[in-house]
Amino acid sequence: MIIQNSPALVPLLLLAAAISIPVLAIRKTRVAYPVAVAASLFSVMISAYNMIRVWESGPLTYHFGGWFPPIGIEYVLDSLSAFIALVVNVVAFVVLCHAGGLKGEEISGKSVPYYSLVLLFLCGANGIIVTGDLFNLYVFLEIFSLSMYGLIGIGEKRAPVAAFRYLIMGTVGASFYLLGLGFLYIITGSLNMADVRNILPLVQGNPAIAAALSLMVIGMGIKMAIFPLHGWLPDAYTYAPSTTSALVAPIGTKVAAYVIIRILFFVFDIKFVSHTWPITDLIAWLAAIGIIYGSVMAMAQNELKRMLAYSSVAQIGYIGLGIGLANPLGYIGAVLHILNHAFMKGALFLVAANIRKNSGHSDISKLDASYRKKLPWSMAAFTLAALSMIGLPPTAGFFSKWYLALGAIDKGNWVFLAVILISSLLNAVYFFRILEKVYLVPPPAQKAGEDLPPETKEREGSLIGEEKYSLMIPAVVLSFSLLLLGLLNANIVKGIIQRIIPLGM
Amino acid sequence: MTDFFLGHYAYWAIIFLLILGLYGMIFKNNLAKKLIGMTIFQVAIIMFYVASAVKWAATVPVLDPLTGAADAAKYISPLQHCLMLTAIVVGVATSGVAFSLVIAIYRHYKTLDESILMKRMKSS
Amino acid sequence: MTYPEIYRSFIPFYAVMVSLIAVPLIMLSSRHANLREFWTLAASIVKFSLVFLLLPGALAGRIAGFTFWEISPGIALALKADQFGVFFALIASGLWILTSIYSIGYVRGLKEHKQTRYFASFAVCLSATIGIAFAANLLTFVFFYEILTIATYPLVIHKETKVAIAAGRKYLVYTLTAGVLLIAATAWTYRIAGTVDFRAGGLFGNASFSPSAITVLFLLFLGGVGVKAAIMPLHSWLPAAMAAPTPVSALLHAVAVVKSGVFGVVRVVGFVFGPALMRQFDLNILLATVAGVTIILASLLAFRQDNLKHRLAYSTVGHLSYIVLGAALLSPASLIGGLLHIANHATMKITLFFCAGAIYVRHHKEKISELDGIGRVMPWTMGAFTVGAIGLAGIPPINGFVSKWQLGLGALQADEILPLAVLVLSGLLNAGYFAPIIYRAFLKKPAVPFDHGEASPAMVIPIVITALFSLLLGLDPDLFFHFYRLAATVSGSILGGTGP
Amino acid sequence: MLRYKSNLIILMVSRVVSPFIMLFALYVIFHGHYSPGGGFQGGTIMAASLLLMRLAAGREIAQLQFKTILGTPLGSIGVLIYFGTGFAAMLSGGEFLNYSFLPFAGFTAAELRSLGILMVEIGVGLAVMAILVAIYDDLLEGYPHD
Amino acid sequence: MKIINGILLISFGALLVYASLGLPNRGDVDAVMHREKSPTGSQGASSYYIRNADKDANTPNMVTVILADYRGYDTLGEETVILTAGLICFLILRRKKNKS
Repeated sequence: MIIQNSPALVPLLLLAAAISIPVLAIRKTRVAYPVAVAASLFSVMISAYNMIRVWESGPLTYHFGGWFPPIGIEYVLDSLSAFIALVVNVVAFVVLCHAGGLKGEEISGKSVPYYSLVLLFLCGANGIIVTGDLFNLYVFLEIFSLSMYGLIGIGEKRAPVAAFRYLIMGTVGASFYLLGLGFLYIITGSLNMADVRNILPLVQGNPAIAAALSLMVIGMGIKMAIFPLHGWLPDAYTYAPSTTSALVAPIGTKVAAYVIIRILFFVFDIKFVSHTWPITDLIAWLAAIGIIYGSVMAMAQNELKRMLAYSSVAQIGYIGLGIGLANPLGYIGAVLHILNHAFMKGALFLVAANIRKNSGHSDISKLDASYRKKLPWSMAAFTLAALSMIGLPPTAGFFSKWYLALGAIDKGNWVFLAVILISSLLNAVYFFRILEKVYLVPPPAQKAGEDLPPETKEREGSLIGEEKYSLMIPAVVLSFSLLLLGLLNANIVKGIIQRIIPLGM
Repeated sequence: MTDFFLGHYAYWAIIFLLILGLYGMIFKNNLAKKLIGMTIFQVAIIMFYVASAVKWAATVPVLDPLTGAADAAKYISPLQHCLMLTAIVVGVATSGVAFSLVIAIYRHYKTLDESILMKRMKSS
Repeated sequence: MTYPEIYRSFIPFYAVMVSLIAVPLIMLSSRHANLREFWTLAASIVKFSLVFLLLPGALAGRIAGFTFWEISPGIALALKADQFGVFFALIASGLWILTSIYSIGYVRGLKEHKQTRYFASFAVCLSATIGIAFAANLLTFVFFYEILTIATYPLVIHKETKVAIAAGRKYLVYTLTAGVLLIAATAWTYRIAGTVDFRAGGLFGNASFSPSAITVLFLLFLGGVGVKAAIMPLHSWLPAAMAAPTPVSALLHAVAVVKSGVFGVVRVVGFVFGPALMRQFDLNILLATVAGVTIILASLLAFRQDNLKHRLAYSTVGHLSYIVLGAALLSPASLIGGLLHIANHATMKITLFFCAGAIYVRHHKEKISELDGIGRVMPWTMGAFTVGAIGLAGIPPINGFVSKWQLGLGALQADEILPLAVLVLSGLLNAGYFAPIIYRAFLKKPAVPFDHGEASPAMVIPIVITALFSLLLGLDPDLFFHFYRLAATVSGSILGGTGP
Repeated sequence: MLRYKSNLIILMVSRVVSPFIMLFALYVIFHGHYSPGGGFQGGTIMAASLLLMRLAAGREIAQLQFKTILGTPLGSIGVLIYFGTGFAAMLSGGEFLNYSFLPFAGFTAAELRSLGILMVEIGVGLAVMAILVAIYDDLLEGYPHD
Repeated sequence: MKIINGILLISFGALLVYASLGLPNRGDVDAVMHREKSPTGSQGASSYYIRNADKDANTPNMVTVILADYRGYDTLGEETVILTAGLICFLILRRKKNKS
């Protein structure tokens, strides 16, 4: 009977868990983590169930309070939103499992609000993904972003500054969205996505509509960190606690990307956004610049998490490029890359977390073969994820690039094709730089030949190795599932993504 | 023309506020001033919504037994007000978080001026 | 033209998988050297016999095909053991057996480190090579091509010295770039032709393009496969990769990597573009010019090398372009010659590298100038070396002569004189840069008498066998494996005729 | 910043005024159905009365009135009330937040909805009050006056 | 940098002014958002609220009804927002008594 409400259950479940943690934890604070993991596990199950329901019986809708749109708030589960929700929940669950192994060192005994915020973060993400109401999207966007600021701000000494910068930019983004929504509402008189989509063609040619579109897209672009608006991202990812960055990097920006897809292709219609007010071209070009910029910056970094952050900028560029191509193949590439990048970045950041946990730093110049000896599995995971980032078959990363390349060719734009290909070479450069160190550079002691210098000795000692399965397994699971995603991608594309190619593409 | 002006001058005033807030956020060096700019920005948006809810010769959206609910034109549109209640609380929450972050920054670096802050972050 | 019937069979799949399955076994048994090398040998022998099973069918025109599943809408990951594939797979897997026996002797002789990683990557390389041989469409080809790239990297940097790492970087830069170009070309082909399945005589059917577009596409393909085929100016990774252990160089040069490159070239020329298109847009002339220039330049450069392996490397660069030239001439005999040269060059060059390795293991000599009189202490080795050398120079009765003869014939069939001149000239050059080695080895007196004799039997036996192969194949190219018939069928199917 | 110094007048006045503010806050909450007002407005006013005592009497005394520790749990309880109302409707067969399904006998659907609105407003008021006070306390954490 | 920001600021203002030209006059009763029916004939939300709030929830204050009933889920959401804010302040600012 409750299961009838399954479209709404995931956000509600996460919300309930989040708000019950502080109450449960009055007595003992240890309950926070198990509750969080359990809630996340259930959310995975439910979203999988939703996915199956959508698969069998088309899109589902859910009307809160029994009020039908446009009166009330509506949840819409089509195969796109169900799919993205499933991805987000799965990644989040794996990362949370990993968080147990870290023993909350970086959050200094504040596990109660921390895990509560993590659940709120997920709740916001799920709410954004499944909602069919533009203002409800804004509300959950705020839950999502606020908890993200908090999760980042608790990190090391510099973290509050990064979080503050993110907060300023993020608030501007959300406010832009709200402003655009205001224009949209004044013009169409409705907040429901489907309703707005139907009304818009009848009120064409109104300058306010173009402005509303631009404002919403710019706002979401800030959240998505598409090229010129990415300023907040590197610091935020670098200084945040390991769990946070492993959680925010795969999920945070992807949700915003999903929202942009929704707005561009499912609220406004493709003709408007690509011809009448060609904002998709703008997105595509910016994304193309961002890909190159992010890759080049990533090469210049000497800190693992920071490097991954910049490579995120580049990878988000792929998604933006796929969106900007505005043709079916590009769209497939974008959605597929949301999935693949979530898994890749998740795995990479988890490995970075393991390195930090083991040696207290994640400084690329200090990496050497001793890490491979101590963390063989993590490094295997890192290698596989790196190959996938470079885009070598049969890993998943190859296929998102494959579809993007096809899309670029369809559009007849050789610059984009060149960008996609060059960037994968740049990825190769900065990932093999690390792989060489980890696999080939002997530790300083062995290099010198005489006995260990003291600091090396203590570092060797501090490398606790991988007796902790909770640290090793999640990374391995994520990265090895990349092979599976790669080999089975055709099923995903045909079974899920192609079912809901936006109209008019 | 005058109709148009009378029907839009409020929007233009609000746009001015928006630009003011954004200016504060972009150009001010002091984090607290940035926050002030942010608040101005959000309030301007709230005013934008509420301003759009007006109907001439209409009353507040509380049912008046004498007027009755038959004619929608008698009451100004309640939806924007409801939305803005939400937006206000969101704004409060955001500024609360922002101030907590500012305080955390101040605890670490003993300054709120961005240029000095950058120096101290580099040095540390 | 008539398409040969395709029957579904798991054998190609097994042939690819065998060595992949061997990898975990090798890794698990890393503690016990013997067990580990047993796995390697077993895998190589099984693989070879599986490929051999496919030979009769291929000769009879019955082609084994195996389709995994759709990997991208409209494109399946598929294997197809057509004649050309079987031809290449036979060479690769057959020589793998010898190479692995040899490398066992080699790594033990030098007490190499990380032998497990070595044998494991070796096995992966071979799977990828067989996959390339049997790939039924471009995407599958790209798959195994990239896997081969990555799997070869650990072998190139095996010594983990500065030089080796630098060489590894160079190798990666070149090959990854190539892979990217190949992906682009594949995607573009898919958008133009709507299919990427290899088809003898070209897969474009009657799709229409502008000359500039197809030239660019061809250049993309050439960049993709040309790097591994070491066409100048894309060759310079190959001499650098000499930093690797000798069996690896042998594998790189004779068996897997570069041969995958030329194999790819022939695939592209014969099975993607097809002779008609090539001629229509003068692509064959382009290709032939590149090949001819490469042949001459490489032979000239070989003179300047004092390091034996480097001289061999440049001679490889030259001889690979023989095959490219054969493909470019697009006449029946030239195609046959080119294909045969894949096999012949493999046997000869692997002999030479084995010899170089044996000398290095036994006497730690790498420079040609140090080889005075070594023929007296290593008669078998240097004898085999002589066989390979005169073969490469194209002197009968070694098999190098056969392929070169066919190539010359093909040049005449295509009534082009220039290629013939190139062939003759390069033959002379080959003789020129191999003669001094043999002369030093046998006729000169050693400055200091050598303190060791012949290398270990695990190394000498393969050397002798390969040399013998070169000889026998020279006497009768159709011996054992019907290379000639296979090649004839392939060229027939490409050119649409029945072949000579 | 100037250190806190006990000031009798301020203390007396605020002690007198604070309960009335609280009362007004309750009025605003419960009269939200019939006049401008409701959970947020009432909650903020209630928070104002508590903050007045904090300002006037200093934190450690005001702790007797409302403990800082209570802030987050009480806020969660407020949200839980809201959530529970919606969830009760869901359990008794309606959609989430469909108050007309609330399990109370003897009301018409409209009355049930009105009732549900009331419960919700109470939850909102509680949460807003608790959280605002908690935020205030946290912002003043570790300042010289306590 | 400052110049670029200034230009962005100006363009932002220009965009908004441009957009505002498309807005209906304030107070105009038959602006789309105030109509009974939207152009597609679907129910106009705001007018529906005005006319049915009291009927549906016998509560005269329409804003309250929308806030807590029609769009109650939003309200739940932003109550969660403020709870989040509280948690964040706790997370970032509050110090463990035993530590400092």
